[in-house]
Amino acid sequence: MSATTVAPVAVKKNYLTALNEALAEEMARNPLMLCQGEDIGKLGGAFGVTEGLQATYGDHRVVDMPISEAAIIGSAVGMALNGMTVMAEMQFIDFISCGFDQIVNMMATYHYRTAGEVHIPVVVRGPAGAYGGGALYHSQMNEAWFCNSPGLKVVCPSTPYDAKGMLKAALRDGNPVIFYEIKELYRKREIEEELPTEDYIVPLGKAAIRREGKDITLVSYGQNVYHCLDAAAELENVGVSAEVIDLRSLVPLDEETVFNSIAKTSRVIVVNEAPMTCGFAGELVARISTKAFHLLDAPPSRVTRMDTPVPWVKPLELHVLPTVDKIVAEAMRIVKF
Amino acid sequence: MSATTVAPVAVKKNYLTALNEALAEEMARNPLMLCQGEDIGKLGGAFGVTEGLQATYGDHRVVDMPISEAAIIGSAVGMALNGMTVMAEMQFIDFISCGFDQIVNMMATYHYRTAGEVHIPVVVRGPAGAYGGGALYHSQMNEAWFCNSPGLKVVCPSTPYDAKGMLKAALRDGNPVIFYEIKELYRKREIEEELPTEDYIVPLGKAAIRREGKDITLVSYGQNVYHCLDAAAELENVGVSAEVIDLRSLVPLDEETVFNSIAKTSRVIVVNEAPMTCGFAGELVARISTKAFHLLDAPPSRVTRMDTPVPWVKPLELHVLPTVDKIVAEAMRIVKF
Amino acid sequence: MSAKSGSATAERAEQAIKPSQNLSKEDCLELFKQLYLARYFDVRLIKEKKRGRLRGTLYSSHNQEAILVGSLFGLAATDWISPIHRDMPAFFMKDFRFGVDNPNRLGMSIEEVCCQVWGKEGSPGRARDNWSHIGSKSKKIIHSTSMLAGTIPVAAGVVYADRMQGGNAVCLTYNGEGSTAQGIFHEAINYAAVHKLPVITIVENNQWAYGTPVEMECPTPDVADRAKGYGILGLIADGQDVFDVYDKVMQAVEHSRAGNGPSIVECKTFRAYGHGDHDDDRAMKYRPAKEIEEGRKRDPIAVCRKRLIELGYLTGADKTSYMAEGKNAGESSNDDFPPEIIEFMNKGIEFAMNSPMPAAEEAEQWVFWDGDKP
Amino acid sequence: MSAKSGSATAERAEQAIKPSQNLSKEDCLELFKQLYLARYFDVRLIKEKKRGRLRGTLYSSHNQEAILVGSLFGLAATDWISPIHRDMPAFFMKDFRFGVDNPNRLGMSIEEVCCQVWGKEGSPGRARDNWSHIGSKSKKIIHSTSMLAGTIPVAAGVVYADRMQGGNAVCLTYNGEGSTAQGIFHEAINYAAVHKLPVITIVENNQWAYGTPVEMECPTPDVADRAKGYGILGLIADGQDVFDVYDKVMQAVEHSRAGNGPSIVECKTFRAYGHGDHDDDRAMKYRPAKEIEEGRKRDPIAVCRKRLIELGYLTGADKTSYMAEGKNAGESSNDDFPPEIIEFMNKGIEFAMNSPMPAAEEAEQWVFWDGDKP
Ligand SMILES: Cc1ncc(C[n+]2csc(CCOP(=O)(O)OP(=O)(O)O)c2C)c(N)n1
Ligand SMILES: Cc1ncc(C[n+]2csc(CCOP(=O)(O)OP(=O)(O)O)c2C)c(N)n1
Ligand SMILES: [Mg+2]
Ligand SMILES: [Mg+2]
Repeated sequence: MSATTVAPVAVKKNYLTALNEALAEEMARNPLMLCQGEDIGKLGGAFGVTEGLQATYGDHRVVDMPISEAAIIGSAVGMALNGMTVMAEMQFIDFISCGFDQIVNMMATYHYRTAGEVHIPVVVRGPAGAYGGGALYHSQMNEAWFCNSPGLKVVCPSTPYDAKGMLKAALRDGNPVIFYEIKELYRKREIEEELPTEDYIVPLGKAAIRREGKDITLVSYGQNVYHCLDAAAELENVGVSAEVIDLRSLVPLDEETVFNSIAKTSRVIVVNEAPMTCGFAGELVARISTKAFHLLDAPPSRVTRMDTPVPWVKPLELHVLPTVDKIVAEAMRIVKF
Repeated sequence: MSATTVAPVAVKKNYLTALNEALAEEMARNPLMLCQGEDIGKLGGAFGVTEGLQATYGDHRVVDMPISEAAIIGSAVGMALNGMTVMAEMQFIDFISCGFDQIVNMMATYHYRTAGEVHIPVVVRGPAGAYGGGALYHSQMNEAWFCNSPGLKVVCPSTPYDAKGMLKAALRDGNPVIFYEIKELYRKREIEEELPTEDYIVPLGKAAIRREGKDITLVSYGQNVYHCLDAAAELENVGVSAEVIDLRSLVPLDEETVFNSIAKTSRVIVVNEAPMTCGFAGELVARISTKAFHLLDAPPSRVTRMDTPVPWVKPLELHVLPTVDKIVAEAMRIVKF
Repeated sequence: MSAKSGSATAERAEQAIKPSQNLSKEDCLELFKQLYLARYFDVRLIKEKKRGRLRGTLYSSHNQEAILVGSLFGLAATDWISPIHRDMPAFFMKDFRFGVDNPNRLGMSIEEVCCQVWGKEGSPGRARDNWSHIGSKSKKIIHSTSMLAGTIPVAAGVVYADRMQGGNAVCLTYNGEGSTAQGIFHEAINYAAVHKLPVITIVENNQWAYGTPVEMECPTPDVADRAKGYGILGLIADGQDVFDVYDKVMQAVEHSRAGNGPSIVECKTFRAYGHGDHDDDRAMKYRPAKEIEEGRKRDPIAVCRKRLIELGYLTGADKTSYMAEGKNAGESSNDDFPPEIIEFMNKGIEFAMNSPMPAAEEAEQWVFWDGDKP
Repeated sequence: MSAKSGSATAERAEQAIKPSQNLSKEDCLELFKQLYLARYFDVRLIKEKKRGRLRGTLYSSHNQEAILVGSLFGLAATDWISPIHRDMPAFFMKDFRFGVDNPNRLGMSIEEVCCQVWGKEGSPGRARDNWSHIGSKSKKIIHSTSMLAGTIPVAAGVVYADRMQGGNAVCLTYNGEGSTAQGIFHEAINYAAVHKLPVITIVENNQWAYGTPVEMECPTPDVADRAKGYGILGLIADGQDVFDVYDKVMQAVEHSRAGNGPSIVECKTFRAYGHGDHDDDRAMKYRPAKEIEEGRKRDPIAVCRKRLIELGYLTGADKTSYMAEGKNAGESSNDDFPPEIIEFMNKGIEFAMNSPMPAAEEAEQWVFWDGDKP
């Protein structure tokens, strides 16, 4: 080690590391914060999001839970009721169905039921999303269930910067947050980026414009943001300028950014990988149609998963999911409308 | 008793009796049908929908289950797998959250996962809906969760005739059906009607036009159909002719009837009592906007529950729910658009 | 070791098992009066409902009062409780003593509870949810949803957090025997057992879950047998005997507080009416009249009275004043209860009736917290 | 009663407890060979995965084969099973006998199972879901989801329906010890116990649930203790000893088939690798190397061999041929397995590799049933 000061080499970090840093920093910042989940201790979680936390903060603050999603969530609510902040990990977001009642009926409503006496700083987070061959039970995006359950914030970052900043914001929010992490992005090299060394948060409820454009707006979140960006690149080749918005947060929703974009483009496609019927894409289409009808020069559109489960083998999986090709084709249809 | 033949007195039946008859007739028709739920035997269920069934069909076919919603649903799936047809009652539809995983992951997907080898004739039914002071946990309309879970049919009758015909259709459908009964309609005198003496079904997936009109289309289901009809009556007084459509079935959805109506009226409001965000009203608005945009002369609209739980005391409850006044006001806004 | 010290040890052991033997005369009479209070609350609400002044469903705690009174009596003020639908009196009886006007006491006032029952603004939850779904963070009462057994994991989390913050609180959760069939019962108790959390689950075994008898809910002879599956302490109390409930709950509380993990205390009792007041007539369909009659015989007030007479704490006219026992709400009159209890209740009801309803617009509020971020 | 008949009774009781004592030499050698088959299937798939020819995760059943082989051997063809992630060999070993080419047998062919593993059209589920999630109504194998313990209620429903239709089938459900913490485990077994349904839950206690040790999942010394909470039969088997597994499972099956309700058979074993093949390296983080070494010592093939030698069923060169025991996949070669097993497996793999993938458009199909209405 030399005493000479050298310019630090810029270190790019992946989405997974960003999440891990968020947890480590919040645990350090808030002695009443606790993490619990299955295999999150010594193992550091199925994907390593909690890597190293137990070694630093002990097994009372980083707790390996029995395979009991409902108890993981319900006890987190109890801890929150008694002054703590809790990160509750679902090993895969698909398993949230096993703790469903505790989320929608116990956790989501606690603040409301008590007319504000109690608030519940619990973040339920877990790996989500398809495209990785996870099949029916390791691929879900089931965010619509929770968007339809008042009292929950629902968010989904798509970049390392947002992953860290939004997880920190969620842990400080004071409301229960369902935090969708995109497991296919965890270690994706192409999206690694430098992260600020100082503390920062990304406020929940603010969308980001990922690419500016003037002919059509593509709105998305999670993995599909990258599909939209790729589609935008292809569309550029045929002279169509697409704006790409990353919602980041579904509840609360940044309608303003979306409407401003449509004011410019007059055309919109919402893209997400959840089943179509009663999914969030439909919700956004409904918001746009009811509130920004006058801005539209063509019908609003959506590209979503078909109303099927996510099948296993690749050709089947891709057949039901949004792809760059499908987005491009739909954009061309809408632009020519 | 006289031997003289007298014209039989027309007997009007309520929604509850209609359901009870449907179950009794299907149990008689299908020796491999079974009913299970909490307190459905001697008691006949919390509301009496299964009244008398155990006395007729025995406690092996009409089974009082432990308070275990997940086991009620999961075992029904097992019975279906092994050749039976099952009616599984949720004492209130709100408690379906406790059996959620078995519905969305086990039952809904069974046919898909087995590439068609297995189908699951299970009807999960229960009392639903607000307006009765049931508060957060005895008022829910949580149909959107299931509409977003491919493989489930989701229906909600609003009349005695439909209640009977659709429950019979559901029990014969061969697919899992989530059957929403409106408990405020169970004993509502105003809607009692004569039922056919012969066997009949009302096919799932067909909407009904409850009132013809030409200026605006009000689409709804369940209790809100009556709110729409009342609103239509009020609107008539001010010279607005409203068509009222009762969807009856959400999955599958009768888009044609809706679109045909809008072709006539060019204006539409979707009304339902579920929370707005990611609710079915939004889904239908999205379908209309994406597929029938050209038919619209005004933005499509929705009147739904606010994004809150259902509070207990009457003024609060009505404040968050659709009411006749709110529908009329919104219709006037849209008509003048 | 002398014979004497040996017998002293045995005596101590005996005392440890029956803490009620150490209760003073005053305490015993307090318990007796608390039984009246719990009973009167219920009787009075039934009457108020019959007069049509109340909405919502009353799940009567009639005949089950010894469970609430006996289990709450020995708690520390800093302990938590989690009552459910049949436990309305618990909300104001937590940390309660007659005549002691402790401004710091950790229980609700009767005024608050009546405001809840009447759906008024003064309810701790501003009447957003009904009847037994109130609670209070500051008073350490967990708010239930309707979903049975759903508060047990919350209770476990509460005491976990308490322990983390240096506390030594226990939490009593109340559940019917039918509710023990829920999956969450298992998950929560299993978790609590693994982490040795001081959650005491009081099972109020009143033989019926709505219209379903206990043997259709639970496969073992005693519901307390469920404890064996977790290797935790399981006790059975005579739910009609406030002293036995007190003893068994105290034993469980001490066991759990000492770091030995959760416990289950089954209190055998008997449901006096239908499941809820809407079910009183229909209950005859599934429950033989004779069974009801039989059950009525061991009224907790009568059982307690008998014991107090044996102890010599009730003598003379006191022995027979206020004969509330064995009477259902219709048969009871105010003469069956001590005047101060009637007055206590009157005050609560009057307050509630004079309170405003919450404003309709409140319904939009408190979906999300918007307070100072920590 | 004479002393003789008394001792005969005792002998019968002993036999009832150890049905394996009645197994013929042929049966015993069959069991031995089946252990090789289960082992080879796993070893071979690990190699195929390492070669990159497979997608999805393999949850190795290495070292746990005696549980599958021993529990399946005594079932009637009409019985149901419900295997989960670590039980891949069960799919083709149900109702299996070497050399018996029974066209009506109620198990899958190795071809079908390999098609599933390779994601091909010939999979019973046309490769819509992965690995262990296959099943077959006609072959009486329940299809699992990923949600642990989620098939137990389905199993209960299946046997309920069987009983209603005049059958006498039992259902074996397989679960890891960690999975017993799920709420649905409780709801399903409680329901089965109330209705005395013949569901036998085999708990494969391999000491670890992914990265969590059994004592963090289950508070009792034995997982079989969970049976006590339901008053049902709970047995413990040496999961390394195919004969002991056979005995205990047969005892449970007979008990359950006779109408005594569900049972739990805990088979104590030890996980040979990481949780899944993705976890092999990471597993060293939470599991001491010594523990693994220790666990390897009682390889089920070795335990079985020893017993067969004692019985005199293996002699001479047979005693030491095919030394698969104690070797992990990397250490094993085809020389460690009987040639007919290798051939059996080769046939399956070859079939799978030559099978087409399902067409992409199939993904839209079978969301809803559209067949003849009943
Ligand atoms: C999860 C769930 N399922 C069903 C119900 C409907 N329900 C309310 S009370 C009750 C019976 C409860 O019986 P028990 O637990 O014995 O309590 P008791 O009413 O006898 O005190 C039922 C089935 C519910 N509230 N929650
Ligand atoms: C409900 C649910 N939660 C979490 C998981 C993730 N998961 C898959 S296997 C596993 C460990 C299972 O351990 P155990 O039951 O002991 O079985 P083993 O793998 O050891 O055979 C976990 C946590 C899951 N599949 N389902
Ligand atoms: Mg009860
Ligand atoms: Mg295990």
